[in-house]
Amino acid sequence: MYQDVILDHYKNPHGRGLRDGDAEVHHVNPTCGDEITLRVKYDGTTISDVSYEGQGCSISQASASVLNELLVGKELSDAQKIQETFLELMQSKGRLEPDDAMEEVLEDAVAFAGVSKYPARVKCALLSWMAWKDATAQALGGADADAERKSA
Amino acid sequence: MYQDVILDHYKNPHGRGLRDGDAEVHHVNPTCGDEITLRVKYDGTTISDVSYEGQGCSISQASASVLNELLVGKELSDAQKIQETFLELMQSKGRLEPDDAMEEVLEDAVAFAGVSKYPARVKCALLSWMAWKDATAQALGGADADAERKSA
Amino acid sequence: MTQLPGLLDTEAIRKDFPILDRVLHDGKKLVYLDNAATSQTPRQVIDVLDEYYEQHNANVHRGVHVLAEEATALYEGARDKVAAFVNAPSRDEVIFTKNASESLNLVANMLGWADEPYRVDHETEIVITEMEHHSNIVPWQLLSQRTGAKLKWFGLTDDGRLDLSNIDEVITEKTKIVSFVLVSNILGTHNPVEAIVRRAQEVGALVLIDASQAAPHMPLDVQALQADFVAFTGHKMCGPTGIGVLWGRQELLEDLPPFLGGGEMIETVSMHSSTYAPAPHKFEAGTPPIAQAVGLGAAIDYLSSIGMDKILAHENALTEYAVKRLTEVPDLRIIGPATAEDRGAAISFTLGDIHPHDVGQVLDEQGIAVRVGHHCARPVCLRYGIPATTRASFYLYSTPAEIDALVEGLEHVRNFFG
Amino acid sequence: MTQLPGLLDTEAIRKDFPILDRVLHDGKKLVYLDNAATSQTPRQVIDVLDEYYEQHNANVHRGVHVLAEEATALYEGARDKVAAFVNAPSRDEVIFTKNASESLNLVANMLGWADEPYRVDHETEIVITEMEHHSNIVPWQLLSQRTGAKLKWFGLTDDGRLDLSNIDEVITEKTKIVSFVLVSNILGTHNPVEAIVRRAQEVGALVLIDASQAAPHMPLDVQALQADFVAFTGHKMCGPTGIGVLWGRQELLEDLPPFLGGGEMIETVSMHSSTYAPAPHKFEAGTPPIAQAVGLGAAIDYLSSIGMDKILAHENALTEYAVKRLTEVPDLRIIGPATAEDRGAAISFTLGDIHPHDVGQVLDEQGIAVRVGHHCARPVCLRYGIPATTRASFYLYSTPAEIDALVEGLEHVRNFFG
Ligand SMILES: Cc1ncc(COP(=O)(O)O)c(C=O)c1O
Ligand SMILES: Cc1ncc(COP(=O)(O)O)c(C=O)c1O
Repeated sequence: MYQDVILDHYKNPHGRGLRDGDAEVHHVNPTCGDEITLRVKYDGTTISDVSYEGQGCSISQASASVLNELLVGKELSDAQKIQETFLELMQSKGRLEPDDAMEEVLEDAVAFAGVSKYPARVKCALLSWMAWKDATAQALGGADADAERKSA
Repeated sequence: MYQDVILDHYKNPHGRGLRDGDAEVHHVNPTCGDEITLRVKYDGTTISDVSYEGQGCSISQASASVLNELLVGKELSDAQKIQETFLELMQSKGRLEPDDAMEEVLEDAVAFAGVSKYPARVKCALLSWMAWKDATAQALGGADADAERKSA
Repeated sequence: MTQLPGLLDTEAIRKDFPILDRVLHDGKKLVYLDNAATSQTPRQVIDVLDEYYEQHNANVHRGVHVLAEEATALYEGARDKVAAFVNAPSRDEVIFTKNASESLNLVANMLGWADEPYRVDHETEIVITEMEHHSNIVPWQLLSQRTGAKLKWFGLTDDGRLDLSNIDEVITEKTKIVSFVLVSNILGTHNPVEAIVRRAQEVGALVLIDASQAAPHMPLDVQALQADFVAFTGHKMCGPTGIGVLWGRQELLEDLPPFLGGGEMIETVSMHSSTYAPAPHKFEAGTPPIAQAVGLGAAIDYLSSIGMDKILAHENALTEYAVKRLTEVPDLRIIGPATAEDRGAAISFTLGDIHPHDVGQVLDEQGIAVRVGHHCARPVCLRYGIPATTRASFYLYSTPAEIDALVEGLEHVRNFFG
Repeated sequence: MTQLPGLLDTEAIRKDFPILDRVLHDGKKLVYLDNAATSQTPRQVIDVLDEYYEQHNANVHRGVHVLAEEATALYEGARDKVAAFVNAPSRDEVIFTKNASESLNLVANMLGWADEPYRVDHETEIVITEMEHHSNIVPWQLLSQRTGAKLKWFGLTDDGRLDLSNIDEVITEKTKIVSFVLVSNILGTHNPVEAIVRRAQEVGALVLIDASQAAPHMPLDVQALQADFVAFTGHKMCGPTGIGVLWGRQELLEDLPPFLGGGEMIETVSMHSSTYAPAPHKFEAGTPPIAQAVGLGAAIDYLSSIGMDKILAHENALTEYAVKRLTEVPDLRIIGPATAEDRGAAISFTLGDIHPHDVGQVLDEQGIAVRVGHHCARPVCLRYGIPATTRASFYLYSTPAEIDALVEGLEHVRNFFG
């Protein structure tokens, strides 16, 4: 599961550190204690920054780095598509062989395909992505599908 | 386990019915619902009567009948010896082959030897004997070994 | 051999159950008619248990090693099987307990510690029935004593059915919970769910159904039942001992407080306070009965491969035959519905004045295993003025020949004590 | 091969454990070092489980047929074995539960519903320690929330031991119960029982000892401990999952109220009220984990045939060797006592900045099973300012060669993430 891409992101994380944002969330993975604090900044519906800080294993750290690399600069709708594709891959229990179309969407993130075989680690890989989804819902209010969560 | 002696006592119980007594107890076997109400009457330390009424299986009914036959007219100390011997036999898990000495003490009650192999039925056989012990303790007060129970 | 329509191929099925080959008392073949107490275990379940301990044993959740992942997949896979078996809308609604009794106590305790609108307290009422198993009586007596809530119940008719004539007085606006048995373990009665659920919903009371004697014997659909909670137990449905199930509606499981505290059921713990994992884990403190859940999953696979509808048809046919044959025995009085209609495959009876203990013992000498006593439903015995009953109960491997053996055995009992 | 004084004949012992032959990840032999989470199951226990289901399966108590009598004798025989194993004064002091967590919750609930002088209420205090397993924290937090009792605890010293310096302020006249772990599952610390028991007795507080990590590994004598309750769990001592034990002093079990209500735990039931059976049955509602108790009895036979003192000596030798070897690994920091003195065979550590999840995963790829995380003792991680640890834990079948494999594996981890 430890693809070079993952190790690279782990050792040299992209965009790490907390910067100015429209919303901040703190997510915890209770089964292993991984934590992330994540902020999103939007320019209209364009993601102008995703900044984060946290502690955790290589998978959760690398995943946050890949997220930053992939999403910053994207339109919300494109980012959502990436997030959903990543979620699909991670929930595939190792049964999904990423095709070209998926690789095009996920870029470096396809390296996590192998992680999906390890149920205990899937949550690590998803931690920052769930935090991003949540923060986006907060930043953009009712605009996001996850509006319920915000109102809770 | 159903020796003829037991069936005889079951069909023709000795001394059944409640008569005048010095103390009365009511005992229940919670695992099967057998019940007995038993009274003892003493003339000094001689047992002048053991009367009883109850519902239950052949084993518990026959055992009460045998008890009546064996104990009425006996001195307390002899009765206690019989009771203890019967208890020993019933707790033997079928491993005790009654010898002549035991037969002399227990008379008809040796017929219950086979019951001791059936843990679920041992309590049935002992129900009236435990009731008698309890009633005796109440009737004679501190005189009996089971004094603690009385004071409880 | 008696042939009845709807019977399963018991010759094949019986080969799956090693214990049915047992020979007792110098040559008497076991006739096992104590299935309402516990069912026997097929080779398929025993094998899965062996394989678990020989190949995959590990503590579940949180492990990153192969065994832990395998054990977790097996344990959670069993949850999927149970969810499918009872048609649960979500696998997260399936809580593993140690037996049905724990499941029932779990609900009683949830409600005792709940916030409004679920909280049971001195201003509220609890409703059960007179035909409940002790495990669905005592938890409510305890809750009633400890909260001051009033405990009410439906009585029984002379023919062993629930007396619902006063349903509007029994279930009122004060009722917080109605808990009742789907199929009685002593009377065999199959109770009318709809009427009770409708009235409970009218007054906003929750409904808990004790399906301990139903889940093993018929298709069970928690959505069709429209209950809020359903409890059952593994050892009566070809599973191992030590495993029970509580199904509960998701939003209730989210709202209600935990019962046992400990590992597995937490989200995060500090010395000062803790937060809890989402259901079902919130209600599964400590290392769960892992192998037993996996074994229950195997039992469900086994039962499903035969088909719950076919098992029901088999038992219906046997019950009809048994009622007919038993009615022919002189002095025999069935305690419970006297026909095979709306009843399960457990038949209680008395035999003249012969005490059930004696009936059971003499049957045992012939290799026939029945249960005698109050069957953990003493109020039913009180209701019908009897000290105890003898109960014969059937399952998918039972045969008409075994019913014939029972009837013959009873003749022998009558002669013996006659 | 490394030879240490006091080692068991592991070559022979390992043959009893089928799972130890497993080969993982294309050719890596299983090195199972996750024994503090759960132990493996010897053939002798699996065989007894099989035999139970194939020959004797029935519901216990009250049955008059052969199978019911056999099952009852086996189940109650297991109680005798447990009583002898912990030197209980009476077999009636041994309560079967589903796991240690239930045992601990059982005591908390008994005390919450007890009459004076045992009752825990808002004027009283509960004492635990900062190194408890969540299963000995959360039940007391719940009890404290629900009764208003104050929850207090002993802190930890830097070297992973209980800080008892303020014992007279922690345990006071208000203390009703002191509950603490005999051997910590995360730190490995073996705690000083006597000092705590003496102070508890001084103020009239009850003492509950969590022996989950002690019972499997050393001779246990509840009389010598002088505790009031002792809890442990079957799956960590070569037994099946789904079975736990609570030992309690007889007069306490007589005085304290029941917890779960239902079948088996009653004396007599009417709709209006019930009375309870004497202990231990009072605390065993419903069909118990019969096969699992019988399996635990077989595990006790197995352990006793080897000898608990010999198992302790074996583990002491291994622990000493492991501490020495691990200390040689660069950047490795033991969390807990840094020597083999007064400690059990569970060793937690961190490895530089490498997250334990990654340590565990890379070890797994080499076939080495360790546990990573907070080990259900998150307050310990908070105390030492670490997110989690990696934990290696040994048992009677563990070998010095497996410790060597672990050390080598850790070198590989360092290189991989270096
Ligand atoms: C010290 C300690 N206490 C309690 C427990 C809980 O045991 P169980 O999970 O079997 O309930 C464990 C094991 O997980 C433990 O290590
Ligand atoms: C109707 C009913 N409810 C509850 C129970 C309790 O099940 P368990 O003993 O497995 O907890 C039983 C079985 O004994 C039962 O027949």
